[in-house]
Amino acid sequence: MTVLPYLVAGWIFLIGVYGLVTSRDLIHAVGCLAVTQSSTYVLLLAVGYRDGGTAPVFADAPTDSRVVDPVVQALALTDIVVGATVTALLLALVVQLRKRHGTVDPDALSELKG
Amino acid sequence: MTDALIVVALLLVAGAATAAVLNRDPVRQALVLSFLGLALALLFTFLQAPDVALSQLAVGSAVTPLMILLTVRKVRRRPGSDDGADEPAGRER
Amino acid sequence: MDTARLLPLVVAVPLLGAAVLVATGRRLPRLVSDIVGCAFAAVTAATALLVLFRAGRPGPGAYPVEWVSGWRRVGIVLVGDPLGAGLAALVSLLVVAVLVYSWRYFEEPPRRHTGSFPALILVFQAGMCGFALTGDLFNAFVFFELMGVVAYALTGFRVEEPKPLQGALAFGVVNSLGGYATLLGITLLYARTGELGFAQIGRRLDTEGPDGLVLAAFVLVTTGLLVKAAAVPFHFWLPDAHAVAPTPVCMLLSGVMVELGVYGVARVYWTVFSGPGGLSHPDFTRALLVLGVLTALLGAAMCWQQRHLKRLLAFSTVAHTGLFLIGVAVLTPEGISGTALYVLGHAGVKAALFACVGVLLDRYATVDEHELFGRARELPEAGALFAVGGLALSGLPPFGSGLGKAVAEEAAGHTAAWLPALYVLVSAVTGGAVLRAGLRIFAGAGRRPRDGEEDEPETTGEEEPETGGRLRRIPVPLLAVPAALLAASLAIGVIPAVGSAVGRAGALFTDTGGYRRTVLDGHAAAAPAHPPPHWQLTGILLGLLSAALAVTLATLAVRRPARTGTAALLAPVRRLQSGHIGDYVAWLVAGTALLTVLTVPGVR
Amino acid sequence: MSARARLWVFLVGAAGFAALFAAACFDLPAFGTVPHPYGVRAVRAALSHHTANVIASVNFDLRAFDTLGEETILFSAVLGTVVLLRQARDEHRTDPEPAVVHPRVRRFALLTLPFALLVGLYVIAHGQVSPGGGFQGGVVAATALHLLYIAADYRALERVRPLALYEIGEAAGEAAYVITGLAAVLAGSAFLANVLPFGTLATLSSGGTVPVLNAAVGLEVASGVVVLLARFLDQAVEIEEPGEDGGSPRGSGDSGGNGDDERERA
Repeated sequence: MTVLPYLVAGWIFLIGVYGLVTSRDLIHAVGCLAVTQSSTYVLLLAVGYRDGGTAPVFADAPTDSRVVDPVVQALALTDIVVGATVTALLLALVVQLRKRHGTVDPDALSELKG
Repeated sequence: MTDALIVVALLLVAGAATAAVLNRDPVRQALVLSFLGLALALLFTFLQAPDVALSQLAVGSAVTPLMILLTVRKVRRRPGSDDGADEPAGRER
Repeated sequence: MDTARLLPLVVAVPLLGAAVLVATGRRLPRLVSDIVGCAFAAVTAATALLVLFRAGRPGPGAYPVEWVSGWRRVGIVLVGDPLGAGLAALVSLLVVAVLVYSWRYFEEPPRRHTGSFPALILVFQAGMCGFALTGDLFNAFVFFELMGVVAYALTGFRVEEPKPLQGALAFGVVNSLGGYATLLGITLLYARTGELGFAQIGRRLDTEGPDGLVLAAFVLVTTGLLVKAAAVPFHFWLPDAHAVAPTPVCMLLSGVMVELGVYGVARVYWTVFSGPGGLSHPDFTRALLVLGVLTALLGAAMCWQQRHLKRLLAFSTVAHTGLFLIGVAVLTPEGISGTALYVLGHAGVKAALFACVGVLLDRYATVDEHELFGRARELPEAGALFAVGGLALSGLPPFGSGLGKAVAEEAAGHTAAWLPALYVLVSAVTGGAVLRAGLRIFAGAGRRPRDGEEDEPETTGEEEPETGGRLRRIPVPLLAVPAALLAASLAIGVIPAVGSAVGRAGALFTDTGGYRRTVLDGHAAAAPAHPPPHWQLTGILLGLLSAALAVTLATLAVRRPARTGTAALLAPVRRLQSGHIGDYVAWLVAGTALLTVLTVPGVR
Repeated sequence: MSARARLWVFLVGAAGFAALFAAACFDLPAFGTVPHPYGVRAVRAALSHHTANVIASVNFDLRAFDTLGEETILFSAVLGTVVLLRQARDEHRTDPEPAVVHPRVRRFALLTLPFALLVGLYVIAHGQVSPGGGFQGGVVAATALHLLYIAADYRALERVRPLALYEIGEAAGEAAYVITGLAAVLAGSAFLANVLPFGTLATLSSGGTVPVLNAAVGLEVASGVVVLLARFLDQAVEIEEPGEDGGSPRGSGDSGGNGDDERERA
């Protein structure tokens, strides 16, 4: 348990990259990139967790209660927005690429070589 | 107790991520990604991060898969043939 | 107003401009949206210059430090040290030049999207300025991603063509992946230190010894920055993207964005990892030197092989990035100031060369060296600019690129005696490739190159013109902008004040303790005294040598166009540039492992 | 490279990465025991500004500059997507066929729509006191609008969705964020400083500028996501490629031929 969350983050990163390397479909590749990114959320929040801490919201909790780290949560929020927008932009590129190349197979893209 | 829940959620996330990569068909991948989003949201709830869980639920399990599905629909639409959007899954092997 | 207060405005003003353009862009006529875009970019440039002049006044004195939102030590800090502020000013001035250049570009802007192009350029400007000024690691990541997102969109701007889309996609995937690696590294540093500011992380790290965690954090953070800097083996995306982006965008990508990656590596190392708890100096030098030398050699070799002019220039950017990395790797103030001068001079020259290629593209609908053979004899002005650019690229004194090269190669020579030879070789080959193309295209010199002898895959230069139709008359901005850029590059080399200001910037940049004290304690950082970089006899002679070599190479190549020997030798290297996203990603991961192997003796 | 060579390059790299990352993991403090000096300072700072949700305080007060960057990323990605998915010169639009919707589905969607919209607005408004905020609420509201697509059909959605207005809304959200920051400068403080009165902890008006920035982000995100999804829907439903009307059908496994290009250039 002491290192499991960190190792899971590393695994997600590597498996996502594996998908990118072996992908035969650009849409699938963009999905794999999204998977890769989820490793960063897991690592961020795992680092921010404190044993016995509660969510850092003091709406009805006493102001001296033990809370988990709010900073990493804010960072993870930013990260999620970045991920969604990058996915959107890359998918838009894939849509147009399909029109101009007639394929979404990375092996068949042959305009840029050498 | 919390620790056990966190471990379960972690394994769920790792499994869903692996499945999302190994499903080579984008339509099925989108569905698995949606599930991955749910699993992540669950994990974040256990990690006391309701804000992040809410975002992940909205983005990871709804908007991103939706965009992927729309892209697939556009990409697979074919002229003069009716197999367009409903083309059988799994052609990308 | 207090100088420090101006720092966030350098980011905020262009963003406001972009929002205004998007909100009104549907209704505004083309001319008005261009003027609005230029105005916001110019105000930003003026602000950045004001910060630079106030921060760059000689004598002892702190540089401006601003805690955004007013939260000392809890918020995000922006630091206007001369080097960061100088880069922000360079970015802003180049953006103004690019907006003026694209005045008549995109003759037929996308329907109902007149404001989009200047708006994206303004956001790009904000992202690059923010990255140059920030003193916070996560904030740097945010601006890294912002630069990236805008750059992908700008690269794929011409959706009617297949090549830009493929280039933009490779760019997007590889850069995002690099960004995520950086974020993992940032998280590891946060787990160790519980801080996000460069200065705070650095101080905390130094309270403990280096270990595997610090090494991993260094490798991961640097991976993303090296992807941006296009160091071998992270460089594959660059030629694909820079060769296909619209010309004005190429000017920015090659002129400043890639260099910001190098800046990021240097900034993060000096402020975070250079203390006893980070990565030792010899380890950093070894790792970056190896990558820099590989990058410079590979870039130069590939540059010489190209016939697609934009791709040729893109590979020359790779080669020069290698030289910049070497200048950073030697870890001396002279190395930093030499490289900074080199970046300044190179930005002007490279942007001017891309601008000249843009003229060719819009007049002849091709940027292929072979197809254009002799056709541009009717454009003597563009030819002259192109030739001057080629000579400046090869380091001819007294251009700024020549001065930067001279200072940087001397600094590198103190680390390894053979490095100056590498500087000369790489400048000569890249400059020679440009001159060769110029001789063929603008003078029709030598024999017409023949096609079809090789069966190697190759990117030829057929492109659609970017101005709607082929140009009959060349509009004034298309030639005035490159001329001004080359003049600016010359000015950097001949005005001694620039040299001394950059010398002071380099000294402050490498003063880790001073940086941390200025940011966290508000103490004035006294500038350590160093002789300012200036022209020396060896530098002038080596500059003349590489320019002469470049001319010789170009003349020889034009006389005997048959490419033998070297072409066959380099064929495997060329095949690596396959255009396949999976390949590029695999190389990225392998590069991370390579970087680990190069730095791993750092763990004690 | 061949697929096999690529896999080998990856595997060698992945081995190195795995070793590096594992070494780092075992040097990390055990899960749940990481020290958080910055986190502690952030909690103190948030409470001093009467913001109950510390994450909202970090996002919109302490590190509001990050959020400005984040919103700009969204802003430029939407702008980029609009530009990339624009109707190219050689494409045309077709009106989609009105779809037949099962009445029960329609009733369900129409009932859920106002509820979902309300939830979105609620989440935006309560960002400073409870989990949620401009971003989450914005996404929920934008997605809710698309229930109409399920409920009726694409044309009904288009009627309630004047895209130009949403594009302006997005830019207005971005501008509002920057202007709030600049207003603080005019008031003599730092950019994006929290210059408004802080109010009482855990009430809707608490937190000074936090709710203002929250609302700006909510406006931008909701409009931005609507525009984003609209562009994808447009492509999927309406825009016809040049070869798509009566052109020769291509095989679905079509790998590599650039017949498209030739047609488009012609």
